Amino acid sequence: MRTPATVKLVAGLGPKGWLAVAITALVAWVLVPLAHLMLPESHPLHVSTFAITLIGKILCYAVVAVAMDLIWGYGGILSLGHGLFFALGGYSFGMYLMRQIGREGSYQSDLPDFMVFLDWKELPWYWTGSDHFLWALFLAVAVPGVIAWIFGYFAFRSRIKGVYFSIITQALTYAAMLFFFRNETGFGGNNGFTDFKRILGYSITAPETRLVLFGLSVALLLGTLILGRVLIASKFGKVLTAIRDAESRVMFIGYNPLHYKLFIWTLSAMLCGLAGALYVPQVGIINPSEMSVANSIEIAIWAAVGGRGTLIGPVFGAAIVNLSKSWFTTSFPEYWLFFLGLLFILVTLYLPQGVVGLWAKLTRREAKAAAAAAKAETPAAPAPRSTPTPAAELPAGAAKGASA
Amino acid sequence: MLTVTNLNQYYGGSHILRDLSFEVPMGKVTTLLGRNGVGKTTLLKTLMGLVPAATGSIALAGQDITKAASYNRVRAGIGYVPQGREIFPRLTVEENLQMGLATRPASSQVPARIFEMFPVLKQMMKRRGGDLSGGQQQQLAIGRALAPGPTLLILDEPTEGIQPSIIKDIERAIRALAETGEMAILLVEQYYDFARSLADHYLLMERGEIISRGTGADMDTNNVREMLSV
Amino acid sequence: MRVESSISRNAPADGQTEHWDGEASTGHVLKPGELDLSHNVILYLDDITVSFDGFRALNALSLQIDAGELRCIIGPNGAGKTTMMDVITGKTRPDSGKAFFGQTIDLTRMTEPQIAHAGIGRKFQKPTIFEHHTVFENLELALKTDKSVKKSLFARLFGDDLDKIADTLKQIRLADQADRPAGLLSHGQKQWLEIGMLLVQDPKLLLLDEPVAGMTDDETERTAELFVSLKGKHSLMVVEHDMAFVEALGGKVTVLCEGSVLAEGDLATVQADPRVIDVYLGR
Amino acid sequence: MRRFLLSLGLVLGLCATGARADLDPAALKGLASDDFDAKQAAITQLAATGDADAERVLKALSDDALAVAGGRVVITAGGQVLDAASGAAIKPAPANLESIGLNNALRQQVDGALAALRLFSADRAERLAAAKLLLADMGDGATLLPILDKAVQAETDGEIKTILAQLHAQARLTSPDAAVRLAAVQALGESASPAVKALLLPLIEKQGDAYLETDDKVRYAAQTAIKSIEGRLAWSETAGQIFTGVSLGSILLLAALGLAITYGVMGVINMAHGELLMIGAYSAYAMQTLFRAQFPDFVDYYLVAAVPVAFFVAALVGMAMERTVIRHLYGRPLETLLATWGLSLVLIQAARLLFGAQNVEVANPVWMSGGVQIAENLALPWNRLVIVAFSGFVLLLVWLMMNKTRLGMFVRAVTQNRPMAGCVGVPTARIDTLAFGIGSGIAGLGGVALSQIANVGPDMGTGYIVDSFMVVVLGGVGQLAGAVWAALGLGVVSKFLEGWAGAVIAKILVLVFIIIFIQKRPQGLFALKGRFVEN
Amino acid sequence: ADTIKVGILHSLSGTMAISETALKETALMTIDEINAKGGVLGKKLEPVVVDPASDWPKFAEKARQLLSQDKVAVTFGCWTSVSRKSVLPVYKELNGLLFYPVQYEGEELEKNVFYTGAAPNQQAIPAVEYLMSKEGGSAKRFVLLGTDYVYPRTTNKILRAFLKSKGVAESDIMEEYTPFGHSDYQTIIAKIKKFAAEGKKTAVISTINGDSNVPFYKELGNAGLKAKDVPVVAFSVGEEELRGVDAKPLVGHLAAWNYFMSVKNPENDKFIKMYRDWAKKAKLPKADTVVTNDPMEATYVGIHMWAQAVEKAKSTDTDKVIAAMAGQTFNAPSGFTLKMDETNHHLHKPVFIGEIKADGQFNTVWKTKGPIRAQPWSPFIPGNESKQKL
Ligand SMILES: Nc1ncnc2c1ncn2[C@@H]1O[C@H](COP(=O)(O)OP(=O)(O)OP(=O)(O)O)[C@@H](O)[C@H]1O
Ligand SMILES: Nc1ncnc2c1ncn2[C@@H]1O[C@H](COP(=O)(O)OP(=O)(O)OP(=O)(O)O)[C@@H](O)[C@H]1O
Ligand SMILES: NC(N)=O
Ligand SMILES: [Mg+2]
Ligand SMILES: [Mg+2]
Repeated sequence: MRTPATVKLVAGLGPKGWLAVAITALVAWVLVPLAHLMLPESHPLHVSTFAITLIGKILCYAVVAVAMDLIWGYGGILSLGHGLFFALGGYSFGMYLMRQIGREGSYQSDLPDFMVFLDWKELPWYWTGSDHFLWALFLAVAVPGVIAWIFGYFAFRSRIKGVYFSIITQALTYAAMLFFFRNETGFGGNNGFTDFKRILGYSITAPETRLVLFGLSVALLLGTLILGRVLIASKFGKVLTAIRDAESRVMFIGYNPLHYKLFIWTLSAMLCGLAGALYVPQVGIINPSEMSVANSIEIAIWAAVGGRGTLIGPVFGAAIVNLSKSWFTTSFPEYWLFFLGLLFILVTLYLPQGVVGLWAKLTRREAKAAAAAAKAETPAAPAPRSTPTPAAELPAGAAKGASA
Repeated sequence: MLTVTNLNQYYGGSHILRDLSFEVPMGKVTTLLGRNGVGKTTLLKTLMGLVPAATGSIALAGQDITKAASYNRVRAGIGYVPQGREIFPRLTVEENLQMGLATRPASSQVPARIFEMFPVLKQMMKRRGGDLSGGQQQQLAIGRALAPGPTLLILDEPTEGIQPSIIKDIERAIRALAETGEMAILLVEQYYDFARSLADHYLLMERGEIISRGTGADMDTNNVREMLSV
Repeated sequence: MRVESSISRNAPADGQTEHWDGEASTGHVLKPGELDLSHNVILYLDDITVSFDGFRALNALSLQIDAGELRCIIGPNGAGKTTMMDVITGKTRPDSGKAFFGQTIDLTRMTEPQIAHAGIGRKFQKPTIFEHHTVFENLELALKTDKSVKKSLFARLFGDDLDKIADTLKQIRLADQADRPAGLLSHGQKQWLEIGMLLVQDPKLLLLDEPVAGMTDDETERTAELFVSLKGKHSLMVVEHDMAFVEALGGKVTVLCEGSVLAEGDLATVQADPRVIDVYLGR
Repeated sequence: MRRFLLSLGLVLGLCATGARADLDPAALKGLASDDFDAKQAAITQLAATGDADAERVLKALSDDALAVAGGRVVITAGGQVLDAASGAAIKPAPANLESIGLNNALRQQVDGALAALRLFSADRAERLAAAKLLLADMGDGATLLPILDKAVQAETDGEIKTILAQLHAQARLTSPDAAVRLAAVQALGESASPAVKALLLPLIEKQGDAYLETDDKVRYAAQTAIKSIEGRLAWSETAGQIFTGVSLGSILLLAALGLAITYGVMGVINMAHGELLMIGAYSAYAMQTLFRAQFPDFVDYYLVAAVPVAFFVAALVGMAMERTVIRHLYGRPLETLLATWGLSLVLIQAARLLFGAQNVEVANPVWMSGGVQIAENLALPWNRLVIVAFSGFVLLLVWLMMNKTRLGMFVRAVTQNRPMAGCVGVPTARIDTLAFGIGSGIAGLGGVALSQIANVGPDMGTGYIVDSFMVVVLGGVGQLAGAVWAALGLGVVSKFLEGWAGAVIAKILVLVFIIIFIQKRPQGLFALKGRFVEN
Repeated sequence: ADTIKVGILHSLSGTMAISETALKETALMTIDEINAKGGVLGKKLEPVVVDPASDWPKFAEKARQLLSQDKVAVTFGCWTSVSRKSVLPVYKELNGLLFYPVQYEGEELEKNVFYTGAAPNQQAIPAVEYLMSKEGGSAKRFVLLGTDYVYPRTTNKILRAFLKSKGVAESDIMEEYTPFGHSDYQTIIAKIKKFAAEGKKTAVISTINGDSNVPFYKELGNAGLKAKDVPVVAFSVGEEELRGVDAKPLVGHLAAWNYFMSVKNPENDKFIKMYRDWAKKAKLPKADTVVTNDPMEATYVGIHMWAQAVEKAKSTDTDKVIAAMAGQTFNAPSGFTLKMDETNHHLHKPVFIGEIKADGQFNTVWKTKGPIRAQPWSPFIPGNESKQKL
């Protein structure tokens, strides 16, 4: 019973986990392509382009949600800036896609249309190398990573916590959005990048390209989940949750929370960047509204709806929220905000552990044998509480959702 | 004054209080002893309504309060000194004491005897409760509970962190309060000598059950000290 | 003057202290050999003053603790005992005065984790443990190891460590609770767990703020035994109001009052001191 | 050219004392023409007659009361229709009135003409208004000079005379006589008006290599005059900048004060705060609608009624939110963020269904329109002044409530340690509801203020939520004084930066500034100090 | 199928709902009108309403859904340029048909899109010409004031070039942008005041978007800047926007559009009445005060023209309808017969300039003699000369 903290990958995931990974991979990489390409449109099992792009998009969101959960659910740090990292990844890769348009834009120029139109004579320095796929991919990880690192370094060093951290990440995102809105910034103003044509020379609308992008999204999500699992099972994960629960205590036993937070924060941002890079070619547009405050809040909501402090929860959360949004906006265009709003309210009220918590509850009920242990895991609020400042309450609040 | 009958309490799956029945008589000090984790604090929280009783009943002066909200129990005359002080950290000492008078009319004053008992509170009226030292906070917590003049005073390890001279003061004060005959006192204590010297009655708890009870004088003969140390 | 220069070499200058980066300076400050106990003094407080809005919680306090010593600190509520520990652990910066760990390490210039790393462990007046981790994990986290991110990613527990944790669990009598979340322990159990966390950390100097508060007499005795057994290998500074406990510990006793030392000596002497009786023990 | 004709006409008209000319029907017809030039000519011609009939027609034109009915130009006045030429009522009132419109250019012409005519009015107020109007926009001075000569002499009132003197000086600036120009420039040097500066500027301008003003003395005098005017302007400009900052700050404060209670004190990360502002603003709208329908005479006081109504409506909504949702989330602050975000979506959509997706119209009451003229180039708008005062009032209210009442103490106690507050006898549930209600009510008051300067629409709240949190956090959570300083600071800094770098960059810089500032003071401006903060 | 599906892609929630909901209603009303007359090709039109929620990627998602799942024959939708840019690739990929009803910045011409709103030369340029005319007050200095996004930026770029061509000096042009949702115009108004005080007659050309207009005009009024001193001409302020404003401080300020609700002609009377009836029937909030505006008219015209083109092509096939659209005409509520250009997918439209009245309506002070042809590629942008058709 004495399972030491270990990074053994295989053990970390367990046989069930690996089975799930294998099945997902099989579905995504074999069955979906077959159903999309081989079956006629009229066939009931045909997977439409619409479905593939929609699911592909949601997969990218799911990666972001998991990344958010790593920092929030496990680290107790609520970032309202993940939309920024996502968008930065998207923009980095979008630059490449813009360059791939070549001379097929409206103005038949080597420069992207918006630059021609603004009388730019040459690419600004930060577009250097944007025609190289690998460089773009590198940027998609590096730009969010570096920005997150710098921001995180100063913020964590100053011990900015809780709501303060959330609010300044919000400020950061908001500032970035305004900055990207400007035409002079060199990223297409509020229209951003769109009208992509090719990726690595392949038409972006070709079914094969879409399938590859879809497959990559699945791969990224699986990779993120496995990485997350490994991290959380390691001692690092325990230190992280310990920081979430009692940071000063962690300091007194000799850990420097700065490095732990910074590591997970930067990693989380880089994962968002990758997700953004995959998202852009699939939806065909990237613009500053991805950095809006509401978007970042929504990312947090995906994690919460799914279940914080679990890895699979955010995946469900992202899927449930986005699919229901897609469905509601078609079926009840006038009322969908009510449904969505109520969904958020009800989940927080009745499913503090998210849908995964609900599921766990249900299965637990079935397996009554484990009842005692299971109940012990959800302690009643320790009675007289004395954490006065809301700031101090934040990690405690986050902790409630955690059942690592 | 307080009558507890067949009280049961659970935390999740574990049975913390098992069929407790006892009384706390008026004008007497009843001490509750027991090792760490036997459920003393849980019992007091149940009495205060901080955790709901699973089964059983609690009555104060003949009135059933099993389902009453905490603040109604306080209105009914209970004063509570919790384990861990639980003062309001960002209120001043003065405001903390006024909070003790929450059930009294707005114009009520903090009784002078509280400052006699704990002079440090008078000196630190304007300091915020959270800035006080541990022992000072404990004194504040006791003062706060005494301020409205409760008929049942519940104290959870009140001597924790308090300097010896003040413990002696507290001891004298509790004695005096009981002797007025207008207050029943339920004292949870680990400090045997203190408990012994105050107890009119004692209750000894072990894993959620009362395994021994009697008058204070019986404590030594009943080997309470030994039972506490097993 | 030579001392001065060695201070600045060993303790990073202010600017660097701000952004302590564990690995780099750990190697520097914390190599076991670096704690200079050449004068057999592990802690040296000199003329420390701390005030809060004009109120002097510590008033020109000077104190010295020898290596391997078990020192008891007593004193009235509000005398400044906890504040003194805050100063030693870097939580509160003194307005003036010096605090040295060994001969060379200037505590007033270090951050909390640096100080912890240097070998000072602390138990708070109110137990703080990781409530969502199991008892075992609490100890595991506290274990004396390399605490860098890199190591934590690939860390494994080996036989020695497991033994050490198992021993400690027995010592603190929580062996049967090892897999329960620590948040579910009773107050007394949490106290024990916190002591256990300190022990596995293996600090040079232990600061214990009212460690037996809320313990039964029996447990108090055991705690005393434990501390006495640690004496020599570690230095301990214990704050308590329980005279029986202080007596059981048997070390030198310092009485603090109004932020400075009122009396010092063995317990009997101190207890006989009328000033101590006046302000602290009562008649 | 237009001015020239107009003024010439006036002069002629004024000079033809006693000789009462009938209104020319052709000129009246011209007014009804679709052709701009014809209309203009007609106005000029009417003005030239310079008599009361002409004035009546011009006034009607300016008031949009002139119309054509079956080829005849008429004046509509309070249900009556008068013949424009004679001023006699036409009975029966003709149908199919077609209103004669003006555009800006013509309106200016008409106003100028009317003002010139009214310089000789018997009514002091009318003369003063006319003089002021001409001062603001005199047009070509040279042609106005003869009239001004006369008017200055005729005028007895000191204040009007001062203005006329300035006008007179302005008019003489274009005099061919250098000495006259010099005197005029020197007289104008005393002014603090940007308009005067604009008049002087051409005197120091170059055309090609040569100066427009040939006389050196005049030019130097102009130079000095401009300098001294600029000096005076600079002062009021700075004052204006500070006022705009304070005004923005007071709005930020009003938007944030409610949040300072619900979030700052109670710890509820209330993302629906913006919607409470929205509810307050819609309450103002509802009161306006009610007053318009029921008490049209008191319509200007709808705002006074809106203040308590908004407070109570927002408080009720807040209390309902607390009872149904937030109550279950104490101690889980980040969950409140999610649930209240959901609430905000519901509230926005509800407003959209109830009032429509479009903004609704909320008018400033008359007493809040316009402004006080502090200096020539500094007018402080009444609505902003009122809002600054109002924010002070609300602030005082909140402060008293939190610090001087037992309720405030209970609220603070409950939020610091809810179970223990129950254990000293505080009905915590009721206090929570009440406190949240008060916080929401305060937000409602903020909404009333916002309705006076910004949009009232379903999403209006979303625009304030970020700023509100910035204010509360920057000030230090739970610190009222901090919120005040943060709001004012942000206001002034924003406005200062905006003047210097433009609104977009200013906004970015302010956000960056906040980020950096919080690094330095992680707990905000007014950080809570003390040992309990860490634990 | 026995119906023809028609997509309606307007935001009903989020920031753009304020403008776009009315277009959805107009589209539904027009479809109702056409159905009442027997539909198109003998089939009823079936509207498919979706809500892209002011979320640009969602526009693309919904567009794809409309085209590939619902198989709509045509879509009427979008308001912001970015939403149009977002759906464009989808329409191109799936060869769909989109009618875009809002005035925009031009610099675009797509086979799959018909633009029924104004190009810059059908709105901005005439407005500035008017301001410079004697009648418009002979403005000599210009403040180009906008919200910081592509439509204002582009429009102002074109206007700058235009003003330059008219001999206006750089120093007589001031350009200012505010972020979206900006609500504090004190500083900018002070700047305008200062700028206006420094010389000749000044006019403000406002491309301020949506919500920011109210605070802008309120501030303008309170700062004492009157329309006759410094007129403001706006390109994004119409009847619908004015409904949410106390119009008193705005009186005399200008707007340029291709349609005003106040124009008097039988087509317009019919249009207004139809919409009022529709509002009552659909129980729209405050149905008794609904107004019509330019994008609504453009929507109305677009749907009718599409229906005519389908009848002409005898098919809803995209390519056939595109071919049939060329040269379609329609008697529009603006009082003119509008024609779809043979080559550039834009309407020939008349231009009206109106002064705002206290009741929120416009008093037309100037209008073109007839419809003018759109120049989606502005000649004032270098390199555009050759590109005036698809
Ligand atoms: N919130 C909780 N959830 C689950 N179990 C709890 C909780 N609080 C306490 N317990 C458990 O209940 C038991 C009784 O705890 P309680 O605090 O009542 O003990 P106690 O007798 O007061 O001990 P001490 O003397 O140490 O204060 C302990 O075993 C503890 O682990
Ligand atoms: N942040 C602060 N602000 C104001 N006063 C403070 C602050 N911190 C400590 N004090 C005061 O300093 C004095 C010393 O407190 P300290 O906690 O060190 O006492 P102590 O000796 O540990 O007492 P105890 O035995 O009761 O734990 C007390 O009077 C306390 O009220
Ligand atoms: N196209 C516009 N007006 O955004
Ligand atoms: Mg206890
Ligand atoms: Mg202490």
